[in-house]
Amino acid sequence: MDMRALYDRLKALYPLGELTEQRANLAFVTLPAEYLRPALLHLRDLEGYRHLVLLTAVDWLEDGLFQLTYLLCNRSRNCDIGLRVMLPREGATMASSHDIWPTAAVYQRELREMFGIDFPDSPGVDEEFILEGWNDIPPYRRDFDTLKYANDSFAQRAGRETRDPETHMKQQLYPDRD
Amino acid sequence: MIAQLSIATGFLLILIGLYGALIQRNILRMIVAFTVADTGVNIVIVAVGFMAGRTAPILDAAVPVADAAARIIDPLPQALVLTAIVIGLGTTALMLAYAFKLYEKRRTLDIDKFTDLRG
Amino acid sequence: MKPELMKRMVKGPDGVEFEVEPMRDYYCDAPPTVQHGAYIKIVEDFFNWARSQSLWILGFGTGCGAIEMRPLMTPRFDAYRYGIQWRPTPRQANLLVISGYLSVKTLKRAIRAYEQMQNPKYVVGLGSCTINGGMYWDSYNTIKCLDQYLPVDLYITGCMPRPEALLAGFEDLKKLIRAGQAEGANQYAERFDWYKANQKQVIHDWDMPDYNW
Amino acid sequence: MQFEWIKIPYALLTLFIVVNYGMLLGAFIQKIGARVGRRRGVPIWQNYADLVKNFGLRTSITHGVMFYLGPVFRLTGGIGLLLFVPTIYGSEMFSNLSFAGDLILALYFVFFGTLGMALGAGESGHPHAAIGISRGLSQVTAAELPLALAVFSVALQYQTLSITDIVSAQQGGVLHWTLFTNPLAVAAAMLSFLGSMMRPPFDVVLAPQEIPIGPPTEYHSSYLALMQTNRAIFPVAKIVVYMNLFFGGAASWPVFFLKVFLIYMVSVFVGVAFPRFRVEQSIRWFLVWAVPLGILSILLA
Amino acid sequence: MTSPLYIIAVALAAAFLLGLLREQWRSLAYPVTLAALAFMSWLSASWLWALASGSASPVDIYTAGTAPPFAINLRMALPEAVLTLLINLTGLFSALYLKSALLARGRRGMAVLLVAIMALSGIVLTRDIFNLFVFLELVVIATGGLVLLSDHAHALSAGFKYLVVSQVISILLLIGIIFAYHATGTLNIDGMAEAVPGLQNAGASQAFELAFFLMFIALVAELKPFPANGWALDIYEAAHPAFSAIFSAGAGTAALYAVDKLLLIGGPAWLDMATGVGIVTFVAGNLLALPQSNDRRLLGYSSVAQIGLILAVLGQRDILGEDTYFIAGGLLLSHAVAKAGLFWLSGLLAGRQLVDWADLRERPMPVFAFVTFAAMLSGLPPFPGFYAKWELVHHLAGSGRLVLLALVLFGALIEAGYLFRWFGYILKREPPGEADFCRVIFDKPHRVLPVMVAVAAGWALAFVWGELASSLLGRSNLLLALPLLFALSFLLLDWLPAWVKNSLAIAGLVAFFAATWTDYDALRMIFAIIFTLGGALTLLASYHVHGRRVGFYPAAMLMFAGMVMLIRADTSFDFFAAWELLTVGSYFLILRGKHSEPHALSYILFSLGGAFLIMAGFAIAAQGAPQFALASLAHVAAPFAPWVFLLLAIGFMTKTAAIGLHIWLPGAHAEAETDVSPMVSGILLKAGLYGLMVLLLAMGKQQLYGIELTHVLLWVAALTALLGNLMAVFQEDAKRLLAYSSIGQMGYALFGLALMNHLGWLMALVFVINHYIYKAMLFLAVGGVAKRTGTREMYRMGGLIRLMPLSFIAVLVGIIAVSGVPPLSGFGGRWVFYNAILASDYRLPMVVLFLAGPIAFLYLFRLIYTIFLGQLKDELRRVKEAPFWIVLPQMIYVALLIAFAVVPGLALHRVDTYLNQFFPEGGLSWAGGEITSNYGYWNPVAIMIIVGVIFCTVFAWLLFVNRRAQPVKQFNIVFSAERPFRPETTHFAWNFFAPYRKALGFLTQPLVTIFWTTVTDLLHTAGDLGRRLYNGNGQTYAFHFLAFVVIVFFLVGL
Repeated sequence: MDMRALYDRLKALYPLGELTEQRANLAFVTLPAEYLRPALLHLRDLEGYRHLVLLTAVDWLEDGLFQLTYLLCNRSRNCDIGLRVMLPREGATMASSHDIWPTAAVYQRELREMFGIDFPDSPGVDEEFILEGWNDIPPYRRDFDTLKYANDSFAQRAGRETRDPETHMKQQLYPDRD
Repeated sequence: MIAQLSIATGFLLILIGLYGALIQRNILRMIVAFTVADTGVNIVIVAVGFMAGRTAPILDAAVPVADAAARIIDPLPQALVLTAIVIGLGTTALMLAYAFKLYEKRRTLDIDKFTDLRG
Repeated sequence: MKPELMKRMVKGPDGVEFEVEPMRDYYCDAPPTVQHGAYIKIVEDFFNWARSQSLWILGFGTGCGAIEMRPLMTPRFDAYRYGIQWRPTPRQANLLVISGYLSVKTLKRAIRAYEQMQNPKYVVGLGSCTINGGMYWDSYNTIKCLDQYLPVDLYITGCMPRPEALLAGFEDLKKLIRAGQAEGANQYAERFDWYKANQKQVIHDWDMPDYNW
Repeated sequence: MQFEWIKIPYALLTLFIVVNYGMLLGAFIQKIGARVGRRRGVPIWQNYADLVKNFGLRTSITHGVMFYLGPVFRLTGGIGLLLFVPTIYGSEMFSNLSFAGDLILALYFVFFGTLGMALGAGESGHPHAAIGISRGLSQVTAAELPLALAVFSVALQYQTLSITDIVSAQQGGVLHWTLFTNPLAVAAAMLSFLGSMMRPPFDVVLAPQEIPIGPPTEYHSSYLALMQTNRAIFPVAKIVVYMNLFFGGAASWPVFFLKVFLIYMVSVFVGVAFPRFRVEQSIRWFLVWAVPLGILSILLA
Repeated sequence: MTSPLYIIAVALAAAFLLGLLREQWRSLAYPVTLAALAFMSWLSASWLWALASGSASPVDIYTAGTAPPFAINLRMALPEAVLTLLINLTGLFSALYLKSALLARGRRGMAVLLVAIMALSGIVLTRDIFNLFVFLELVVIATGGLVLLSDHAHALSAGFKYLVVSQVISILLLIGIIFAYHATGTLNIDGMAEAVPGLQNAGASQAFELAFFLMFIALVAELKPFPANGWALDIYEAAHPAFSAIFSAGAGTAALYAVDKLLLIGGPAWLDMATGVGIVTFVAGNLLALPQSNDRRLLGYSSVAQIGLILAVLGQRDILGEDTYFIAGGLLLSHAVAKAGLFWLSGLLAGRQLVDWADLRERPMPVFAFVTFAAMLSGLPPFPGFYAKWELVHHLAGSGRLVLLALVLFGALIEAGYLFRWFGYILKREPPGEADFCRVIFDKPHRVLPVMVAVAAGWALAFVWGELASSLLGRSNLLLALPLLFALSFLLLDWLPAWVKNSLAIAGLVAFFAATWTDYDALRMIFAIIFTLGGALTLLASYHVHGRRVGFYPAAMLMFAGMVMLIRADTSFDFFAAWELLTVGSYFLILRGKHSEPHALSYILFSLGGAFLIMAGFAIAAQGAPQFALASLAHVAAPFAPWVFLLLAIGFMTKTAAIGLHIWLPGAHAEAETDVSPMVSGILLKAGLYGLMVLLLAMGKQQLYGIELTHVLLWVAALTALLGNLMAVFQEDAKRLLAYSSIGQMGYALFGLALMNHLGWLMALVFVINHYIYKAMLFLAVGGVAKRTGTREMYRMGGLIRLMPLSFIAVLVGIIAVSGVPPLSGFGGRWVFYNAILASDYRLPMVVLFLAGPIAFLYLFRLIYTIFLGQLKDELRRVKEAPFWIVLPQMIYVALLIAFAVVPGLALHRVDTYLNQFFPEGGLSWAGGEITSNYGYWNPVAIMIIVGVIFCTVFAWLLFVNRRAQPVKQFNIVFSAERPFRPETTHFAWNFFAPYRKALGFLTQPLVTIFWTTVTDLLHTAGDLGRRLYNGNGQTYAFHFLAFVVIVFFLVGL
């Protein structure tokens, strides 16, 4: 209903992809990277989507793409819309949107540290976010093998083996019963 | 009667002189006013020394030394007025010189233009 | 290297230029030394009894187990009965409780706090995360085996151990102390280089002196 | 009063009694606090254990000479205050070294410990220590005023400054106590007593929740042990002064223990009931409530 | 003896001779002029010598050979001799000064100059009215001519305005003369004086009154009275400085003496008019001089004011009697020499603003010259003005003319104000002009010589007036006082290196004490020890300065001389002279500080204001008695006693900086040099206390309108203690903190005195001794630290205990002593205080003092924590210990403090017994080591031993238990497991007592500062309003003069 109407209105202005409606008040749509900022401004100022709920990324390793999702919420009509943008994995950069929403700067800083997506003029984007003295590739990327890193860098205690909890407990509690 | 009359004219001249000096903007007119006042003062001085029925204090044939004391008027003011006149002349000459120099410097004779030192 | 730690030239009030090297000038870099107990055994036992009877825990909740330690001080569990008390500064604390997973960042602070405590000092690890990494066994930023980095005297199992378990654990710790086997501080001093190497291997931005007095 | 060598062992005996009494009293009052919260509370000998543990700690650090001397000043202040004031009235044994000075010496010697402690904590270089001291000193200036007024009015009332004379003037029945003969002064003094006992309404200096325990942040092991012994002696010594001035002094040790305990409980009761004051609030509170009482007591004396 | 007539004859002859010389012999004309002037000066000097030594008697010269009234007679008596000498000398040296101008103008200028000097001498000598008029007119014409010597742009208009007004004056004078002649029949002044009483009928005396009024007002107009002196100020500003010197010194003197002769005729009826015009001119002249920024115009106003004052003195002839000439002469000669000197000095400088005079400080001699002239003008000892003002004030008070007395003192204070402000500019301000262009002309000897001669004349006059005062009035000649001579001798030794002078000074002080200690009673002994031996000890710190240190030792020794003479003085005159000496000496000391100029000015103003109050107090107390011993303060008549007490108490309290009069102290003590602060703060404040002690000992308790004055003093002292300490708590600057603390401690000492009982006084003495020792020590310590760290801001320091241990020990012992904590001597003061207030009958002031006690803790801890403890900053890491010579006195002070703590009896025992005679009951008994009073007991030795033993045992136990403590550095602190960022961010020092400010900050609103600033602003606006009167138009000036004549006419109420 109104999501569809909104989609049509936007479709007229920007080359939008398919609209996937997840719920009555939640829909996602993908659009090319260069149209993102105008769309955001349009939605914020004209459509009443004043609240940037979150900015997150998804690592499509197989397709070699990063997917940035900007989730906006229209508080008055209580409905959310998610704008998806697909970026190439190598050297992924996106125009910073901290001037539209100041909170975006924090998200962008996190994405910079965790995924390596660069937001050129976002304030403090290169500062350490939560990792101190991190010297490997950004850990959230799917090509980062946490297990191998854990085994290499941390001292492990020998003799750890995993047991199926159900059989192990049965054996512990009722050893005589087979 | 003569004495009172002359003293009165003397004072009148003084007042006119002072009035002129204090009102006139032009320096030369001030100097003229001052000379008027000076003459007024001189008249007063002479008038003070006047005694009715006596003659000028010139000891010559007409008035021998012996009875001079009874027949001449008081000679002293006469003497004083001479010095007063000379001094009046001296100051007026000096003021004229000043007036000339002031005009030469400022090309104006208006006293109100020379109010530079104040406060 | 952080800018405030860098060597810099400073001009004194009398105009003399001299160099200030923060790591050397601000910090004492003496290594820890092994401290022997009292020479007479009876005295050492008495001291150990007193140490066991007044366990001062450092108020530094490193992981999710810290929430379990709060109730200890409430009427229900009342750790005061056992002479256990919270102390806000490591100087006056004897017991450092590593409650649960220990991220690399927190390890760096835990080491600094541990080194500022006085000998004898004890470390208690809660839950399996301190033993072998627990459920974070494959995480990139938590340490997997605490006793590589700090000399641990006692582990208390449970994810996370309830206050009763904690009290029982502390009772065991008291037995260890009374038996004189809780010499983690001396162990740390003896194998100080080994510990320090392990720590530096994990903490990449080590901008503190080796031993934080 | 003359100095004889026998006074020294007597004084040490008093000191021994008071230290132990202080330790036990501290633990006992903590136990009472616990029982009020339906807790069993610390064992009665907990203070001893803590003391021995702190003395037993093998390592310690020093920030400098003044840091090293801080606790020494503190303990000397506590012991000195105790010994300069006669504890038991009438007994030659327990008049301690009160021959050296009268009431004013006791009043001003309280500051000796505070000053030394402040300097020691200052040398530690910790900002919390400095903030704690600045708060503590600010508060003590206002807290000491009512006491000074009360002491002045008592001195006026009994026309003497020697403590033994004041106590002797209060003998002979409860109604002779200054509490009844000069109630305003006692009221002012007790309000000031609250201020100096570092109990909740006025413990913004040492409260762990504020800035971690203020001045003694950097103290540990044997320094802390000295301060703990002082924390056992100092309140008792201060209460002895109050007892001698206002509550008729103690003719024997049991009376002494009872009276000290009851006076101590005054600050405990108030401490349990009231939230913590900020420094300027406590200063205003003293100047508004306690000082008028003192002034009135002086005018009426 | 050659006849005085030659003075006039030679001048005229030389003038005509010049006329005959040919134009190109110009170089010859100048020596002729100098020779003539020299001869005239020699002549009057020889007459002066003859008359003074009595070998000749006053002589009348009958010019026409016949006696008056038929001839003009001149008289040469002592006054005439002095005045003609003054005029001729001024003329001679001005001629010397005008060498280049005269040579440029040629012989006519020299002739006019000779005529001018001759006319001035004539005015003084002649006894004939008309002759007086002729000489006056000659002066007018000569002035008209000589004004043009200067190259000032507006000299012309100034000259013209002068001539305009002179014309009006001459008109009035002529009419007055002729009608006076008409009424009395003679022109001779003495003849007229005899004739006046003889005028029987009302008509003749009425006419004579009017004539005399005209004559008198015309001559008074020559003295440039207040509303009608615009024309004179333009002359001062525009004329050549040498001529201004003649105009101010010569013309003023001559006109004054003419008015004096006229007063002989007029008789007592006209004295009030003269006084009125004089005092109005004096006060208004000084008030208008305040906002001046042009130096010569300011000197013009000042000379107008001084001449007004002398006119007022002449107007008081009826009560001054034969002292009139002593007083008027003293003031006149001081004014003439000082003004001539200052005008000559202004000739050396190119810039005309007061700040341009800062170039003078390139050489010490011009600065010394300016100081001499300023001191002469503002009547500071040992110059004649001082003796004159003392006698004037005493006569005025004696005959109850208090309003006049107040106005004279008020005018004198304003004059001192703008003179010392000007001196402050000279020493401290940067001249605005570009530095390279040499603006001071030192190389021309003929310009520098007159200034030097004026200085020499000033000091010679000081000696002469001293002799006169001792012979005529029994005052002691100040210049013969040994301590003052010792101080002045350092002026000559200033070329020596500093350490030699320092050793000399110390030796002098110690030797003086050794020579005179026998004749002090116990009370004075304490002050003597503090002033002399204490001073020597503080001077030890001055060894740390290398080089010559010009100007330090004369000022320091002047202060010490003043203090030593203060104790030894037993008459009010000696006491007051010593008081002013130490004020002036300490002012020059404080002024040496780098930024001390405004503070030194406020110090000297407060001190001089206080000194004038003291002088007024002594004057009222003396009730006209020629000699007034301090002890006789006790027998002052009832109605005056409380007022005398009030005046003296306020005067002394300006020195001890009681609240309300304290705003000068923080700046003065903080901005002074390192070794000056202890002197000024530790020793100088005690002078005020000594004064109060003398006052209270003599006058005891006084009642004023039913209020007990000592009770008021008690409240003032209590408030001073409280507010002094409270303000000290919030200071960021270490030395200001100590300065405010001094105010607090002085409040304590004052409180002790005001208690007026035995122990109160003992407490005050304990505080005097204690405060000297620990304040001098603390100031030295902080000074040493400030020298090493380059700053006085406490939050910029920190952690210096490791680098400056000795300074730390000194400050530690100091703060223990100041706070009154038992083992040290501070506790002794508190113990005596407690016993004193128990014995006193007042109750409430103690409450304020109880609050002030613990507050001392706050700022003391702040002082030691922010400087020595806490975090060490980067730039201070290589700071060395304070210089040896600053640390040595501190260690001596530490030893003194401990000694005084252990054995207080050493100093207090004798004083205690001495006080018994004033306050018999309530004394202390000193049995063995124990001191008992009526209320309590105190055993200092026992306390020290007990505390020491306990401390050592506990310390030994800690050492044993804590043997292996690991020494750590500044960042090894438990910083919530983080690494502290930088030392600056971890040192908590700025706004240290923020919560305390929130609670009690409202008490430290700068109300007093606002009050005093509004007072000074009012004076300045009054001055500016007055200045608007002079709008620069000659005609309006003439109109002002006529209006003045009319107003005075109505006021005199003929």
